[in-house]
Amino acid sequence: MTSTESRRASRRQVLKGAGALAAAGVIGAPAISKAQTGTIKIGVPTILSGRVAILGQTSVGGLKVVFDKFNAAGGINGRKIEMVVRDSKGAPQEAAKVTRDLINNDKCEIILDAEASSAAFAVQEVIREIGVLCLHSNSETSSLTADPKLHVPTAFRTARQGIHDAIGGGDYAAKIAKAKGLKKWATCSPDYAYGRSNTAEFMEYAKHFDGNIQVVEESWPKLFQPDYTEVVTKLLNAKADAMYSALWGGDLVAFIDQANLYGLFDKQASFMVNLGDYGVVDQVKQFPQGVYSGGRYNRTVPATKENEEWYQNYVKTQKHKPTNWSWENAVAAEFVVEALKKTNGDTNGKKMAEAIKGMTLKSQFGTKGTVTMRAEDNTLVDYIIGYGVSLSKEPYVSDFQASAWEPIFELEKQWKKKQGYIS
Amino acid sequence: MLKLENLKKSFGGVAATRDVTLDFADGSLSAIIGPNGAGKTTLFNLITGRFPPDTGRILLAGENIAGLSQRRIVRLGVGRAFQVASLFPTLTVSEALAAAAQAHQRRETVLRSPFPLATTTKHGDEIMELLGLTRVAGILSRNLSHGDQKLLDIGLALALEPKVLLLDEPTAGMGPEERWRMIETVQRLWRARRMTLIFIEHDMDIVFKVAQTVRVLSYGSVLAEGTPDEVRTNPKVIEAYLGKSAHGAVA
Amino acid sequence: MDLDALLRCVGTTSCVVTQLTSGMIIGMLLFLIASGVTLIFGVLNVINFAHGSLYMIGAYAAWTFYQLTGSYFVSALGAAVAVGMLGVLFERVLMSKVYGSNVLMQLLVCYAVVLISDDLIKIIWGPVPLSMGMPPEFRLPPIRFMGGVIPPFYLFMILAAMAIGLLLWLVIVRTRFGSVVRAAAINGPMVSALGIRVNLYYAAVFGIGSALAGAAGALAAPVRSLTPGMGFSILIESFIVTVIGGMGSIVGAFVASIIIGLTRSFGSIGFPLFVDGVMFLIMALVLIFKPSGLFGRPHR
Amino acid sequence: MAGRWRDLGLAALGLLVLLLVPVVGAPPAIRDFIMFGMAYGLLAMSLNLLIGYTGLVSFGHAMFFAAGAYAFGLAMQSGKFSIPGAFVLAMAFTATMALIVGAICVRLNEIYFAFLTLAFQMLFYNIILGWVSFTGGDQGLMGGIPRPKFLGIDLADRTQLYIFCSVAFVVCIAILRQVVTSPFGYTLRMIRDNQERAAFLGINVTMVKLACFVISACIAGVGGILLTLFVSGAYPNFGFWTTSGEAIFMILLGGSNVFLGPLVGTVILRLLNDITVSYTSHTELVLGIVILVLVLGLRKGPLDLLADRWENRRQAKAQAVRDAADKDAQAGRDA
Repeated sequence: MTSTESRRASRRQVLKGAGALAAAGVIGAPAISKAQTGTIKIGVPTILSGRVAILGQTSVGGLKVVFDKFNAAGGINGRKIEMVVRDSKGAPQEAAKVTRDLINNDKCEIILDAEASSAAFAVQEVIREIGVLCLHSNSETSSLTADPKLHVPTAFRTARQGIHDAIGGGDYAAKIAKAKGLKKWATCSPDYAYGRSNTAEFMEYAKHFDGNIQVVEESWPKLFQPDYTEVVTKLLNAKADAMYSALWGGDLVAFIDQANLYGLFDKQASFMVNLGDYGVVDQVKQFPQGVYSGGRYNRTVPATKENEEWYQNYVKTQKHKPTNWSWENAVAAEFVVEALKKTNGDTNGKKMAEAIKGMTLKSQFGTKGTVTMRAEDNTLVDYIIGYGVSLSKEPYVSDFQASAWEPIFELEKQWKKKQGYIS
Repeated sequence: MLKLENLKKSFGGVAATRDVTLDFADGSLSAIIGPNGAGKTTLFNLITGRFPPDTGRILLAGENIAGLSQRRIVRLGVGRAFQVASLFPTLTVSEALAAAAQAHQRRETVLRSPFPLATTTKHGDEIMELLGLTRVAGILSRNLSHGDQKLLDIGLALALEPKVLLLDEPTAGMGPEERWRMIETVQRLWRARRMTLIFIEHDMDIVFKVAQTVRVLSYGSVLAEGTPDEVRTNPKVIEAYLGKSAHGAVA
Repeated sequence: MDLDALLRCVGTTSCVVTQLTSGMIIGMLLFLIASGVTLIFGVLNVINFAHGSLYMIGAYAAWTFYQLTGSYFVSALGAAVAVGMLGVLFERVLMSKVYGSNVLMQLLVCYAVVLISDDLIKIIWGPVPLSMGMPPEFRLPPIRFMGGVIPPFYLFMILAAMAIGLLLWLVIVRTRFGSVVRAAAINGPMVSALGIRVNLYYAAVFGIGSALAGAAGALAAPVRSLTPGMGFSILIESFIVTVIGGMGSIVGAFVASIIIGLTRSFGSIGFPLFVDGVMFLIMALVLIFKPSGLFGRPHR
Repeated sequence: MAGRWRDLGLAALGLLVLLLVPVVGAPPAIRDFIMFGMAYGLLAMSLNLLIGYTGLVSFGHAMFFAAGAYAFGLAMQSGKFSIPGAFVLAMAFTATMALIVGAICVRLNEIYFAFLTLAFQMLFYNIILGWVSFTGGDQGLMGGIPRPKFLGIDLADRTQLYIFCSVAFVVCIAILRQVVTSPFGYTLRMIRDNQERAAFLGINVTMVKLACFVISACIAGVGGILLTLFVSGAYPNFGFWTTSGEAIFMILLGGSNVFLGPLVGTVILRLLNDITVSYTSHTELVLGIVILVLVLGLRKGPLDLLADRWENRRQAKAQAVRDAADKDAQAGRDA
């Protein structure tokens, strides 16, 4: 008797609770946003759950550092910036929905899209329709900004772009290949759009700079594949002189750990564009020799006082080490702040876009101490990219060589022509 | 109406039906008896096409139906009720009968009109009337009493307007009084529908009182057949039953 | 498609040896996980969709124990025991509450557990992928055998998985515990009517199945990166294995694991882009032609 | 017949309410919520035709969701079709696919059916991922779905799109209602309850299951089209097994034995999702706990609980009628 009584009571409570929650969801949210007028709301759709939650965490960290400073300095015209971060779980349709909600329901005036590739394309479509300012801070897929069919006037990219990496990396790889006689190459990259295009482009430019290079083996493990043994043994059988890999994050750590067991790295030189990140390079326990890694984020690149200070400040305030995503988002946030200053706090998408288009920003992440938002295709240039030799301990990289941008611009133009993006 | 010729069926080398030949006249009411494991239910399964016989013919109105699919055989007019009532637990009695009737009328895939169709309702109502199920029309099949479940099971078979109706122990699991009521109902529907009705039964009193002819199966073959009186006095039958649990059964 | 490459590989012993062992490594870890799934299904008639999470927790537990003790063997054992106990808890507190209900309700409970454990892992260990690193005792150069290459740790991994599998099989086939479990698998209420407390056996079986997942996680920890959600990718593969081998059959899980392992290792050479497709194709074909699996008895 | 008119009336009323949403000036976020919910609602409702009404637990239903989405999206991006043309094409494609997959799957029972549908779904998913030149691989159909005007309707306008989706949604729900209340719908119930017996009543169980499979796939395909229009793209994870899983959860959270149960479940799950992402970054933890509380507290979908209560009351009445009749009969016999 009592047990049924109490169960019924608890059931009622549950139902009541659910009802209240539902009501809060529908009615409460706009009420909250009204209470907080006066702040400039910036919506951040990103990934906070699942395997790549680290992307969201370190992206938000990068944004926070900048906005906190901006707010501490009093904001603009008394208005401070408030970030509204939402988890899209990386699903494109959720990203689109979340972005629309951020704009329509939470009254966000600016979108900082910290999504990975395919979700960024979904966000792009929302921006096309609504026309607020959007900065894609994580998607490296070249076509997002390079393809004029995808162009959206108020959308920009502050992330590195695949084609830039490929040209710079190809140049670097060719130099090493010539010096060490690395002719036969193998590749090992994740089987999805980023991995495929990144690898194809890297090898294309490596061949461009050194005609002797040829690809003898390709392997395409699935994204988030737990075991790479069959890939490792396949690479072993290929007996190549060198290998290129666009694996990243935990996948890369697992691949290196597993390849180590077979002594794969003793047999070949390895070029891994995404090895340089904290969270990857400091996780690899048995460190292979002769590994060249692309520059992601490193406290010694550039080896300046500002960068070290930025790093220290980041770690102190965010309680974790910054990644490549952190600087990309920090740059995005800087652009927003600068643009707001220019428009005197007006967040209108068109006006903000006008301000950002072609803007050059003082930044420690730039090769010349500045980065520029290129006007012709709304993407970031002049940021530091390059390669170095990986180390197993701090600073994790030595002999870092930043790529020169002039040859990148030249070859990028040719590439665009070939893709039919420009005539 | 229904003729079985030299039916044989074995499962993994064990013969369940050995050379059974039987003839059921049109409109007859026959009982099949036999000790447990005599192959009575197997025989029903063969007739209804649940599995094909190894050899032999099953003639329904002169046409061989052996080896045809269960569904074809049903469509040709063989209906069946089960030892353990086989029902549709979440349908009410009237719904179940209407649904069975619509299957019989080949209207089971009609999408345009709402269920139940007027024609099938009438059909279902008649069956409920005949079997005394009208009083439970709105009850879900799973909530019926045991006896009503058995009746509904027969009702589902009747909805097919079968030429031959096979009832597998219609009185199984019932008390004495309920048994007689059940068997009266069976007799009534047999008279009303003028079909060939074959039932498996353990209660000898019932068998000898109701059936026109009785077939006795033992170890998969026909031990005896004839009128109740002939079978009752057949020494082979007595022996078969004495070997088992004759005392109560052939009293 | 590169069937020439496959033919060339099959033609050289070094390649065959290397790929065979690589297939065995993938297969044996899969077997440890799938045998837990199949055992639990066989006895409790429950599909444990949260099994991947137990594997993940096993890996994280091993990582932590390793940080604390510095001994790989202690941490592997500790992880298996810890996850086993967690499994018992999971069964008693949650799963046993939904035995009677709809299968889909069990699915929902498992889904909730997957979500919760993923987030808890993120809260406790952080979203950064962790790597345990190779324990020093296994930091040896790979063994060369008939021209092929076999890392010592993998040899240990294969043997350990096989030993655990054999032990499991012996327990099920040879002991009183095993015979009760087998009886319970066929007719739980009947066993319960004999005065045996079936519930305890159910909990034990769930615990053993979970411990297997935990052990698999611990064996994987030195070579696979630990991330929240790492149980996700392994789950589908272990279901493929379970279905191909036959739901409830441990021998079937063993054979199917090897089939999948070899498909992966040789497939990556012959048809690298369609390896996943081929695995699902095998599963589909088995289901079409022998739904109960290669070694399964038809489902009740 | 009365039931039919009542249903049509309710459908019209539902449509009216949906159409009133933009008129009364509801914020766009609510409209978005409804459109998203309608797309997933059709997925869940159509899946329940299989799970709830026919007893076929499919783990692979999202493949038809994706099939509709991709066929429609690709047709529109090709520039050769009008929206209605692409719609019809997408339906034809989804139906054909369902016919082939269904013909193989429906022969199997229970868990084997579930796993075979899962296998086909993953095959389809792998094809979408692998056929990059055609489907865009993991990037999906990017660059937006063009929406040329047709019959004066401009789906690029968010309000018109909302109206279009509402009408399509209500029509689909009406079709589903028609199916489950028709003789065919009762044949499905017979198969769910006791397929052996259904076969013994002369029903071609395999063909009926297949027909049901195709109908339900087509409705799921419409859901996929709605989602494609909403996000202006189609992505492989529309057809991933987690999407099928989500649809199953929607059914369970609402109730599988009540016609609109899955729709209620969709609203519950979407609300849960939207609320958790708005208020916490630990979405999984909160969602997981809420599901546990719901499942262990209620053991059934909320609507199923209500339906059970209602059914029990009705049964009690019916049993009272029987008991009275039996008493009379007994009295008759005694006398």
